[in-house]
Amino acid sequence: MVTVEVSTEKNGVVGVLAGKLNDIIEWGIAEPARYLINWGRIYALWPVHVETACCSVEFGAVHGPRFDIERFGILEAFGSLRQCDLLIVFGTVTRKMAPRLKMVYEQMPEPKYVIAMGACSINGGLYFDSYNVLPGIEEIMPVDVYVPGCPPRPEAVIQAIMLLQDKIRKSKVR
Amino acid sequence: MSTPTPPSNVNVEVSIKKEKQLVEKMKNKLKNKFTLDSIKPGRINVIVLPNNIVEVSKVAKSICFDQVSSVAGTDFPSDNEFEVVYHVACVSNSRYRNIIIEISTRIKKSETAKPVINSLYNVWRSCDWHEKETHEMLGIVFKGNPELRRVLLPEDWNDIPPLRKDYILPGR
Amino acid sequence: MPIETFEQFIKRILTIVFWLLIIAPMILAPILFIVIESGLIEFPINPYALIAAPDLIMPIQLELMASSFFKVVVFPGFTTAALVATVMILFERKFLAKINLRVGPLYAGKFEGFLQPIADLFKLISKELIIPKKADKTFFVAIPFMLFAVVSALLSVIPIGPSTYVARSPISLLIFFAIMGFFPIIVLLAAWSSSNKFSFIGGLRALHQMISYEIPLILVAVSVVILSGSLDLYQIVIAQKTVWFIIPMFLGACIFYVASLAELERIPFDMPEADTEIVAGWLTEYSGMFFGVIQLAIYVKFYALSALFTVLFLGGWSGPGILPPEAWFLMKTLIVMVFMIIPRGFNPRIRIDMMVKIGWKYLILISIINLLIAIVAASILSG
Amino acid sequence: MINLSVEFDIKGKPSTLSLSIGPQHPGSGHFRLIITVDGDIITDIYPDPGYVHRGTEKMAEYRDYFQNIPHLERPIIIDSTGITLPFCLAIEKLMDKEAPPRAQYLRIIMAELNRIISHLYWLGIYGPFLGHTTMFMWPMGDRELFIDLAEMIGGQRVTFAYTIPGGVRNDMPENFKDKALKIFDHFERRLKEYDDIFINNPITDKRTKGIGVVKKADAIDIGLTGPNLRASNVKSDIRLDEPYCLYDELDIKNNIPVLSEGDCWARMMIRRIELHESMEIIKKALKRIPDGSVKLPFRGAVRVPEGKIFVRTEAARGVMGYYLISDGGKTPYRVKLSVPSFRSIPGMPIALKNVRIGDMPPIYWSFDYWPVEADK
Repeated sequence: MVTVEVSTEKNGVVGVLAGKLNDIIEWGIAEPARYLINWGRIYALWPVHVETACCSVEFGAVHGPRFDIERFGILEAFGSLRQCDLLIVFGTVTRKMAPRLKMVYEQMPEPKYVIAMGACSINGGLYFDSYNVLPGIEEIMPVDVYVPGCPPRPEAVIQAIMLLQDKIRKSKVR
Repeated sequence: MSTPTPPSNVNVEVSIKKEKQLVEKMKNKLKNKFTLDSIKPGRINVIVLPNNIVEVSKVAKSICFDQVSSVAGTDFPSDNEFEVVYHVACVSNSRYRNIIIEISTRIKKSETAKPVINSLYNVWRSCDWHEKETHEMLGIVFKGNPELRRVLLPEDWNDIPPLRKDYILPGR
Repeated sequence: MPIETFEQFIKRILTIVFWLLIIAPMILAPILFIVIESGLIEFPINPYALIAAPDLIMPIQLELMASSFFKVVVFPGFTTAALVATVMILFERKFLAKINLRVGPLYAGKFEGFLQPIADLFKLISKELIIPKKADKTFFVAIPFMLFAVVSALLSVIPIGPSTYVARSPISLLIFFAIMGFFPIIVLLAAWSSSNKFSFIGGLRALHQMISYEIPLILVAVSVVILSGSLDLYQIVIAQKTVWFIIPMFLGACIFYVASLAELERIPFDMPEADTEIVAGWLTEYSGMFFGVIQLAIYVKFYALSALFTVLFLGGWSGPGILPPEAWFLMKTLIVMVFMIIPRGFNPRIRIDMMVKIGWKYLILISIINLLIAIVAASILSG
Repeated sequence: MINLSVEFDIKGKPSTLSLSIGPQHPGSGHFRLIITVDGDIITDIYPDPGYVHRGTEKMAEYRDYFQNIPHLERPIIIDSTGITLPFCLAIEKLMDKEAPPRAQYLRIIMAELNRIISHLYWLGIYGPFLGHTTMFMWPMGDRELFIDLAEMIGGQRVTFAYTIPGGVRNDMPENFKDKALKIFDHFERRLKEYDDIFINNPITDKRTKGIGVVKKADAIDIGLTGPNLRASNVKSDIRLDEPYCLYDELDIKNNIPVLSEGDCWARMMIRRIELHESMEIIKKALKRIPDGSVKLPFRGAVRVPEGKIFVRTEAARGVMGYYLISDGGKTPYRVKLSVPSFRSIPGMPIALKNVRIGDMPPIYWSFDYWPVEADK
């Protein structure tokens, strides 16, 4: 968020001082700001409502009272994708769905995260030899967390969310 | 049919009484436009020529078979033929609800032309989407179906229809 | 050194504050000395005296608090309303979760997820702002700020305490409704400038809804005016010294409640934002902080209408003297807001034609009956 | 290889507005409806399925009969017994074998449990489609109880692969009956709360009654099945008409609801009543279940004699039919699924004609259309 570019190429006292100043700003402003922004992102992951296959059943269960993913700040099926930042790919992506899914991904605002849920979205899973199924979604979008299972249990989905939170916590802020 | 002991011959004779009556009814109306393949409890399998299928199905509809359960197309490369089976159930008449009449027909394959068969859309509206699917999956053209469009395959599919036996799965 | 846990973050902040406290006197004190001694700037009070005698600061603070800027921006103005709205957002989520037999936000903030709205805020601030290619950019960008401004104006006429108000006018009720008339236009502009089909349908729905429900709202307010004999919200509160108007005009209060639910686009009247029908209605194309500002403005409007309900029917700030009047006012407003949230737990959404029918056919009729009741009650109350 | 630049043109006429509902839309599943609206009234509906077409029928020809069971239940994992049971019945009939009676009863119990799980999921989505968030959470929560029950028998949350040719995979645990009856008692009370909060809510009544009507003649003509057909006043249920799995011993004549309205409300109420009736059927089955083995001793790959057979059962969404052709080999020659969801697609243009946009989600979902199943 806050980046101050102070040239450190100069030699001598000026260069050293500028480098120190940079370090202090990094230590005192940039780093707490990064933590704060990331903390906000961690607990406000709003998922896009795009269902690609049958794993959405288990994602419905994750929203339910027993697993209640809203504890992590994840809203249930949210309206417009313009306000979302988490794309969970629920299983099989077919050749008809792939362009649409890519379009959905492109329409989301940065920063956006992708969870590939289910074996089918990882490498085709049970449908490895099908004529209409993509062998995994990484060829159309970058993936942050993979959740294996067919379908994954809700606990696995929650673990994936926690892994994603860990990843965001350590990531740089753009 | 669901008794735990295997049914004896006498039981079978009794349980297919209704089915035999139905076949008699159809025979009276259609003479020899269809051949009876088999009668099992609840299943009547008739084989018709592609030209007679509309006529046979109209008669079947007139004796209360009013809903198409499925339209199954199968590729038989060994016979160089396609088989299309209409599974027609009876819904409105509770007497015949346990019976399904299977109207099956065979179309010859040819190298040049697409296989064509008369659509039964005008007899049973319920076969509309099943015919669309069969058209898409096997390339059989149903003449008379109002909208034979692509339903399941992607828009840019330009391979041969996937359920034909000479289509080999890319993953295999 | 990267910060990874909350404890580390607090430690870092404390360290920064510590160093600032050490460094600041070392740098600032000499500068201050030079500035004061050189006499370049005239101070009304000697800054040294301020440090020595803190009670001298009080008049300055009071003067600041009496300034209209402070009133508009901080106390009874926008910041207070935004704070109440933030609390309500959190409360709504927790409350709905409890109705749904869930826990609701839990991990943002160590205790029961009480920092959830703050987390949402930080996220929305750092989110990319997307302006669609075909959108009317000027209006698209201006809408959040327009809503913000209108909502702040709405707050200015509501008296929170006997001496705590931004502006007092003999026709403040009228002003309130005049400002509220901006909302349909802004919503329609937002919908149109997004150039999205779903936005447009949502905007038209919002227009229908707001226009048809403003009439019963105003008719009920008119009956309150008949009872109190004044268009001034301050006078209306004073007139409720003996009896709160909710008692003679329970019917009116009910209409006001229903109509403000519709005005606020809350379930069962949330057709303009019905997500399963038209994605997010007129909010569809708004992303990032635009969305955040609009949401905040909507919730502040929620607060403003609840505050108006408190003023019109619940006797404003009046209450036993154990608490300051402002506290009574905020408490009543919060209770009204809770009552407005409750229907969301157990009601489906109604359809647009049903909504229009209810608005034009029944609510207006009942509010005219309520007007008659008000006339009768006014004659009884005045003796 | 995969073309990512397909153009999504939607046809439109002047003075009307075309809306693409799906595949990314909160009110659609993996499915697209292109609707043309004139003002607020829908004038034209163009269903566009196929977003989850995975080639199940083709791939079934490459897998042997046992491998096909987990494979074939994927199209509808919320009703997995419903879709695998007819396949197993078809294999058994072609081999001329019968599963032991205890296995038959276990299949009934599992099928009905799955019906409840599926209907609860349906109810859970129906709530938010009408804007009722609580009605999403409550059925989702209570569904977990039935998933627990199914997990006790099947060992998995949703994909049990429980029925196999010649019986079922394993017996039920001893404490199943007590736990089941306890949960049923609890759920009966919950159902009353559902009634209070949603089903009998005056707004739900107003929104669902009289819209999306499919008349009896239409319903038969276009081929609706299952609850959708029973909501249009046709008492057609395979459990009754052509009893399989010893359903005929249970006397379920009174457990099959029929309503005559044919509208959105009737389709909702049918499923609401079936939730109750399925529990009654399970109770009856639990009372009568005999002792004995639960599967025939099959080992290794099954070889099914040559033949053709069409088997149908009543799954949660309606008639689940399998047309199985075997050529005597290890793998089936042709498996044709006749799934109920696919048959409810033509119902949508009829029910959605001349309704308002706001009624589109509840009518669409009242058919309990499950796109994955329809696309196969």
